[in-house]
Amino acid sequence: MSKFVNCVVCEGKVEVSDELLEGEIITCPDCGSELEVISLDPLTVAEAPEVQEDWGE
Amino acid sequence: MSKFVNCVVCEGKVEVSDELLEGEIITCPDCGSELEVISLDPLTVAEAPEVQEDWGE
Amino acid sequence: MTFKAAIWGASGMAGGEVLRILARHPDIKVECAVSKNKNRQFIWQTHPHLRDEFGTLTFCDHDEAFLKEVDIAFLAVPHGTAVSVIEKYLEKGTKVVDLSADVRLYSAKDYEKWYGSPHPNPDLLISAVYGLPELHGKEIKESNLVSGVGCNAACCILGLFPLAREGLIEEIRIEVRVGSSEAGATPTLGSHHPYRSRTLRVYEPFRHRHLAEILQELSLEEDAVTMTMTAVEIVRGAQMLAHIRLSEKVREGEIWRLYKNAYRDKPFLQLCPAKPAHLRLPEPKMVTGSNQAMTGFTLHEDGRRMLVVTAIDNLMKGAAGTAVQASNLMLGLNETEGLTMMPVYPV
Amino acid sequence: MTFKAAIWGASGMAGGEVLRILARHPDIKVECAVSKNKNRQFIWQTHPHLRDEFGTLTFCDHDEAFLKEVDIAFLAVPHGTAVSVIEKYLEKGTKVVDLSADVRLYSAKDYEKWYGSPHPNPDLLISAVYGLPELHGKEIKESNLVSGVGCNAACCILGLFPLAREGLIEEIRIEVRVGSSEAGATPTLGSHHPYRSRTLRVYEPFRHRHLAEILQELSLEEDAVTMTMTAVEIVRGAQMLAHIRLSEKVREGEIWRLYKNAYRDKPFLQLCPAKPAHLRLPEPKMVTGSNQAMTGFTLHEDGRRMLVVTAIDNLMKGAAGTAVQASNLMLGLNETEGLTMMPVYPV
Amino acid sequence: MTFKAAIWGASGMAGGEVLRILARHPDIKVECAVSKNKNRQFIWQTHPHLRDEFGTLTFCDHDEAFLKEVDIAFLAVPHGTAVSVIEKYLEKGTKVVDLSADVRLYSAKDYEKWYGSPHPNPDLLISAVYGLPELHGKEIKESNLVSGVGCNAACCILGLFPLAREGLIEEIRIEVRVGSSEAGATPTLGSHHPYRSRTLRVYEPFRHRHLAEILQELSLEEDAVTMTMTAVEIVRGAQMLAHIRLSEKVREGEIWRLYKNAYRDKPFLQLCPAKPAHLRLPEPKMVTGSNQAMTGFTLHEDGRRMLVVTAIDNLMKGAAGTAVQASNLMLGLNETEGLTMMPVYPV
Amino acid sequence: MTFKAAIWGASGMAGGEVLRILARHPDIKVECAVSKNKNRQFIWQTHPHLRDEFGTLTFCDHDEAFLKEVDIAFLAVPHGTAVSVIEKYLEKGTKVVDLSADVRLYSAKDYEKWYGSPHPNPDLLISAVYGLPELHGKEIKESNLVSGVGCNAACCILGLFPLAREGLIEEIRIEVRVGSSEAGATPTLGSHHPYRSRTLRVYEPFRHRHLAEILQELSLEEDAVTMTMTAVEIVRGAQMLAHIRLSEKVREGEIWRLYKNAYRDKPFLQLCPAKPAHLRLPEPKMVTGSNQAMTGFTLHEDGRRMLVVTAIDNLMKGAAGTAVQASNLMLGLNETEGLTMMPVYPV
Ligand SMILES: NC(=O)c1ccc[n+]([C@@H]2O[C@H](COP(=O)([O-])OP(=O)(O)OC[C@H]3O[C@@H](n4cnc5c(N)ncnc54)[C@H](OP(=O)(O)O)[C@@H]3O)[C@@H](O)[C@H]2O)c1
Ligand SMILES: NC(=O)c1ccc[n+]([C@@H]2O[C@H](COP(=O)([O-])OP(=O)(O)OC[C@H]3O[C@@H](n4cnc5c(N)ncnc54)[C@H](OP(=O)(O)O)[C@@H]3O)[C@@H](O)[C@H]2O)c1
Ligand SMILES: NC(=O)c1ccc[n+]([C@@H]2O[C@H](COP(=O)([O-])OP(=O)(O)OC[C@H]3O[C@@H](n4cnc5c(N)ncnc54)[C@H](OP(=O)(O)O)[C@@H]3O)[C@@H](O)[C@H]2O)c1
Ligand SMILES: NC(=O)c1ccc[n+]([C@@H]2O[C@H](COP(=O)([O-])OP(=O)(O)OC[C@H]3O[C@@H](n4cnc5c(N)ncnc54)[C@H](OP(=O)(O)O)[C@@H]3O)[C@@H](O)[C@H]2O)c1
Ligand SMILES: [Zn+2]
Ligand SMILES: [Zn+2]
Repeated sequence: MSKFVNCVVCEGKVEVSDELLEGEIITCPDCGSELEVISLDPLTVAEAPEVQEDWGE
Repeated sequence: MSKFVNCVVCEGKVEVSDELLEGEIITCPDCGSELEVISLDPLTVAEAPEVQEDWGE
Repeated sequence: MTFKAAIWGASGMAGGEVLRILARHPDIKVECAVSKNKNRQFIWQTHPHLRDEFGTLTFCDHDEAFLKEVDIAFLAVPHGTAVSVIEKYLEKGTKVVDLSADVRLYSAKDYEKWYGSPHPNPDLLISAVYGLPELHGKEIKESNLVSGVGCNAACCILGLFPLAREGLIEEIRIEVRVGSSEAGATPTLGSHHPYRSRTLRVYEPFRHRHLAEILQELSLEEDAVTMTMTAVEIVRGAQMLAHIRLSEKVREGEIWRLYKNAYRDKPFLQLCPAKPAHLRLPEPKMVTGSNQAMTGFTLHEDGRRMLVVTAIDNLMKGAAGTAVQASNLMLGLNETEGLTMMPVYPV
Repeated sequence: MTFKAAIWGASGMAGGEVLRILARHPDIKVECAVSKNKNRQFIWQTHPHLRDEFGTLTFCDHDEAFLKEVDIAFLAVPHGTAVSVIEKYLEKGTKVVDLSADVRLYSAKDYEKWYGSPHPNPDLLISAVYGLPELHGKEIKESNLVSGVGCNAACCILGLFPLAREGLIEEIRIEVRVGSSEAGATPTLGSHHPYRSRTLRVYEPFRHRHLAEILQELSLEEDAVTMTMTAVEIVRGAQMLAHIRLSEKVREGEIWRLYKNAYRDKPFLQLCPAKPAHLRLPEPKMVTGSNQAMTGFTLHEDGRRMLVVTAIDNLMKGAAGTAVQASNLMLGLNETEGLTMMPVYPV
Repeated sequence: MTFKAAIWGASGMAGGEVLRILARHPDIKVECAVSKNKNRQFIWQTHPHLRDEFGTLTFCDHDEAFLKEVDIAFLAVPHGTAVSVIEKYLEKGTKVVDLSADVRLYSAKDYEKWYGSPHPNPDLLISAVYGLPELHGKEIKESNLVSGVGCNAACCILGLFPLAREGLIEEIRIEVRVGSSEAGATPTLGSHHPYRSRTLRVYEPFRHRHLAEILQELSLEEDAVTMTMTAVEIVRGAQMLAHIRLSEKVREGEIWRLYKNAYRDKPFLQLCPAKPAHLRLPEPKMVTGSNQAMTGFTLHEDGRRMLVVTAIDNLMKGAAGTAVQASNLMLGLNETEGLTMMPVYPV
Repeated sequence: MTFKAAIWGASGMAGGEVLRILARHPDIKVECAVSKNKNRQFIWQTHPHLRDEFGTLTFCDHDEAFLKEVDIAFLAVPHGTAVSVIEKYLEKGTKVVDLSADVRLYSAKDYEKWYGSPHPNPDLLISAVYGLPELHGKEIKESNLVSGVGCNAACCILGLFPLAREGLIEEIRIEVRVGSSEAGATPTLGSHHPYRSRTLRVYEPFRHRHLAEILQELSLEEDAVTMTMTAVEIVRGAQMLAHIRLSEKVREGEIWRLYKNAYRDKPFLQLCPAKPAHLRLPEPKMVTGSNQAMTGFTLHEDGRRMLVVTAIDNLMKGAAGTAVQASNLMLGLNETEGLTMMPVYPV
């Protein structure tokens, strides 16, 4: 059985594994935002600061 | 029934219609050369001078 | 079952692209390729990438074209020249997709305003459907006469309809950047390589004819919109940047929901991610050669300003791709038939 | 039946192209896409044109990759790093197509000469087949280990084998022009846009590693050949100009016959016309995005000098396309499966 | 009299351009070219176009640089690294033109806001003059420390100051298109040719650091301005499109008068004609290699909407050209000395 | 003293470049700019980069042109149309530099062979000097009629004369790559951006008219030479790759000595270094906008095969630059007057 959490950016449903840990970073497959698990019960995520590849601009 | 003539450039077989006329220009589908019918019997063709589109070089 | 197609303007840029698509279409076969100037020449003499397609098929002229029995006719001819061809085909009961601008507008008054002369057959405007399957799929299925789309118009409409139909657009400034294939296959001073190369030529400061289609399809007021065109160093591609003032403050999540809902079940519409930032806003490069329209957006922190960016390949989603998509529906085929080619990236 | 594939180097240029092809392949499915650096990231985060393909598939690392059961593994990794991966897959009984240069040469001596160090596992060289289906189709069908091709090598071999196997090449000077995608996905000074843009950088005056493959496949003597490389302003594409001194005087018609016979039943080999003159000699532009190799030639009036020009898309016929073509044969599929996409022209 | 100059960052993009200009400057001579990484290498090993200039001059490192007596130092170094160099030169009584962003803003608070950390020496901000001679010629003449300009900022300021100083700008949406040389000489993923080529990458949707300079120099409120950046397929060049809502209705003639007056006696500012239409709005192509800034405009028929377009060569007017122009004034020379080279058109 | 010049073909590509140069020439002033089609239009209406040059000067037609007293006339007109203009000017005692091909060859027989019709005034061929100052400086000084140079010819001759005059060239295969400005200012299908863009069009497999000049100036036998042309994605530039079989084995040092001696005191000829390898062989990018010709070479380890590469800007050293250089000599000025502009790199 899979759990879901709502992405805080695009409000889409993100499937998460059962073994999720606090502090883990997951990526929203819809909008690509990185979400940090800040609590497990209730399952809550917050946007993680973006670590960008160097695209040089 | 269709007739054939050999292209004088690429030596490929070119299908020609029955109503072919002397002086008619046909194009070889293999190599694109323009062939002028210089005699009908025997069916003989020669390379026609190329009239080029203006590609500007 | 295989349907037979005639392509008018087959020696041109958009007509050549219809040929390119149909060369691999499982259910539509090219029966005749029409060109007055290239009459009797092999198709590959004009289109070198079609060297091994269509065997010894040659272009035919107008009269010969009308003698061929076909199920559908694609007209990729200059605007103003399609109407008489449409009339003849409709009479014969042949379905028509007209890529020109001749039947894109519903209102004869609008046509006259934007194209500078009265429409020769306003009845056609009433019976024709605007050929954007994403908006008019149902009507297209039941129509015998479907217009193509302006490439810039298609790009803008696909990127903006989710917002427009919610009434969220208060004011909008549209930038469109276009490649050189948009102007067709005939050389001009503006397309001469030394001048066209690496250009950033701004050629319409406030409006462009395609605006007529945009206003019509998005139900916007002309005064709320400006549209600026720039010719850029690409061959294929159109990109819209729409700077929008929203009519009310919205949350980013709401916009996402709007777009996801609007694009769901639209096989050719793609939504860009919010992250990584360099992929958030699409460019034509990402869709070259495909029938996809890719849209990304970003909301200003004030919740009222918004930037929407959409990218298409003007010859595909902006012309031939959408035309074949419409023809699929008209012929009872699956919308995506023959149109699932991947973008060529990077190119 | 659907086969499962692993792609190594899936974050790279050639690996990305394998993904692009397999996204539409009817019989091969991507089971795992391997990348150490992009491990756990979605594929579209690296390849924006694959946004709606492969669902939520993420890159996996090396260890995880070996746990997946696959029918075939594509290795698009730097040369020198493939051998150990090949060994593991062969042990498991998995077929391998290795796009790197690790098993392209049959002779360990040649490998050492051209790559500067002894080959770590010369037995592989013996068992591997050079992966150009146009020359080795039969062996490829029966092999578990097939090499990819050097993109420049493939371009040259396909353009020259009809002459070479008749022993007609006495001396040959090869010019190859290449696009920037040939050097892979990692930025360098040479690929930095301000310097790479509009370049005509001649970077190998007399030879290039790919010459090893050319000599091997065409049975030519090194001394009879020079090969000069130029980086040009394209992203995709390789073009060979071969200036040949023929070993005997020939008529143009004989050359035509040679090429027609050699290319017959080779679905991806195309021969250019002799006329019109501007289409006689091909350019990469004409095959972009496709798996085609297009060849044209012209014979000097002295009957001894000849120019052969061949154009390919380096990522397709020069890398991923040929690799998938080989894999089709290895898996018992039709050679052309998944590879019939049209060129995107003009672009 | 000949003045001696030191160029820091001489191995970089902007520093290389200072070298290129000074190679022909009648009154300023390059005394030292500073680079840590290229220390002891000949200048032409980095800059191939300078092969026959500067004889056997080699790059020198930082310590050696400070030992040379020079009249003026050009700092073309990354922002954040200039301050300590400035301090040393000012101490020695050497005049400085700092092309980096370190002393462009007058307010330390603004600096912190836009650059993310407190300024290490706010006093410098007070003493420095913003180095745009068209606006601050008099102060520059009397200053020992002059900043360079942000290239996008220079483009915008020069195109807009005639309107801004009349208070005519109510709201403004700025589009800037930039070439690849703007990001300097170091390769990144974004500058990697396969990705950078033919790009239309929108990378800052609403603001860009250079906006700080624009607001400062044009006395505009941040909320009235947005600025969107797009990387385009050129190496040199920046182009501004400014979509303006004027604070009052004006006649076209008034705008012409404003611009003519403002540009009079500004040797590098050019005004485009109103006709022919395709030359009304400038593109970088028209000024490549020169120190010119070219501006065109068009007024909407409502008299309130206006489009202003300005084009510069980012390495010249946007960096090295303007820096040398400022140095001319600081050294008591004619403003145009060494800067009258013609644009290279078409290129 | 200031000399007055007439420029014929001033609306064209080469004529525009003469204007660009003379706009900054210290001693030659444009007295009249001739164009039938642009008669009475301002010069900047055709040449946007000349917006602030030449004040209100307008193009004049042929008759008006002959009424102006000038010291020198530059003819940048299509080949075949120059002779009658030359005749009139010579009659009036006006010096002429004819950029067209009308008086480049010394032999009327050669002219007929390469240009397909008898020369209308063979006496001119005898009196005219081939206008390459590096080879014929002395004769040019004393002549009233000097030809311009074929741009490809100039590129080849400058790169090869040091070898040729030593009799070292046994056989040679020349590749020339050219930009789009070479074909002039008139649009054609081949210059149409969608087709010309990113092209690698090989359009002359074995010879090109400019070969006539090369054979003449280098005293080579036609049979020992082939020349292949490729149109590439640049606007300005010509690059020669000459694959040479030397008539005897030589040491690299000897070649260096030959080139250094030959290029000494030739202000526009530059020799590339042997190292670093990526700068050894020049590209047009390195000389864009300048009057420089840059040559590099590399010798095969067999001591008999050699590659020479030369790059120029076709509009400068290949046309207008060399023409002005010749005119400087004809007028008793310093050869480099008005021609010392730096290349614009990178661009
Ligand atoms: N290019 C695009 O991106 C694009 C996008 C969307 C829509 N469109 C629309 O598609 C149409 C064609 O555009 P294009 O860019 O392909 O132009 P194009 O390359 O100039 O081609 C026009 C074609 O029409 C034919 N033609 C010209 N006059 C004709 C006439 N009186 N009757 C019948 N055929 C005639 C020409 O061939 P012959 O002279 O040999 O007959 C030519 O093949 C236009 O209406 C355009 O608005 C183009
Ligand atoms: N580009 C072409 O036109 C072309 C044509 C023919 C053949 N090829 C061959 O294809 C191969 C890949 O070329 P490319 O151009 O795609 O290069 P690329 O873009 O640099 O990609 C190389 C890939 O290999 C992975 N990789 C690096 N080191 C590795 C290692 N030790 N073990 C496993 N994977 C490793 C990299 O990803 P991670 O670091 O994330 O794992 C990356 O995805 C080369 O052997 C090349 O010769 C390329
Ligand atoms: N490119 C433009 O269009 C442009 C326009 C306007 C202003 N600018 C400004 O000009 C400056 C240089 O830009 P660019 O584009 O030329 O960048 P660049 O090509 O990266 O060059 C930077 C130069 O700075 C040197 N450098 C790096 N770190 C240094 C340090 N800590 N101390 C001293 N020197 C250091 C580097 O050489 P070594 O590492 O060998 O010393 C290199 O030569 C930047 O501040 C930029 O904002 C650039
Ligand atoms: N482009 C190059 O790289 C290059 C290099 C070396 C030499 N050249 C030579 O320079 C000459 C001009 O070449 P281009 O590339 O500048 O060509 P272009 O751009 O086509 O210009 C030709 C000019 O000649 C004028 N013209 C045409 N017919 C004429 C006639 N019968 N009498 C007088 N003027 C006439 C035209 O203007 P109007 O019709 O308005 O009078 C036009 O200004 C050619 O002979 C060419 O071989 C060119
Ligand atoms: Zn999300
Ligand atoms: Zn034939």
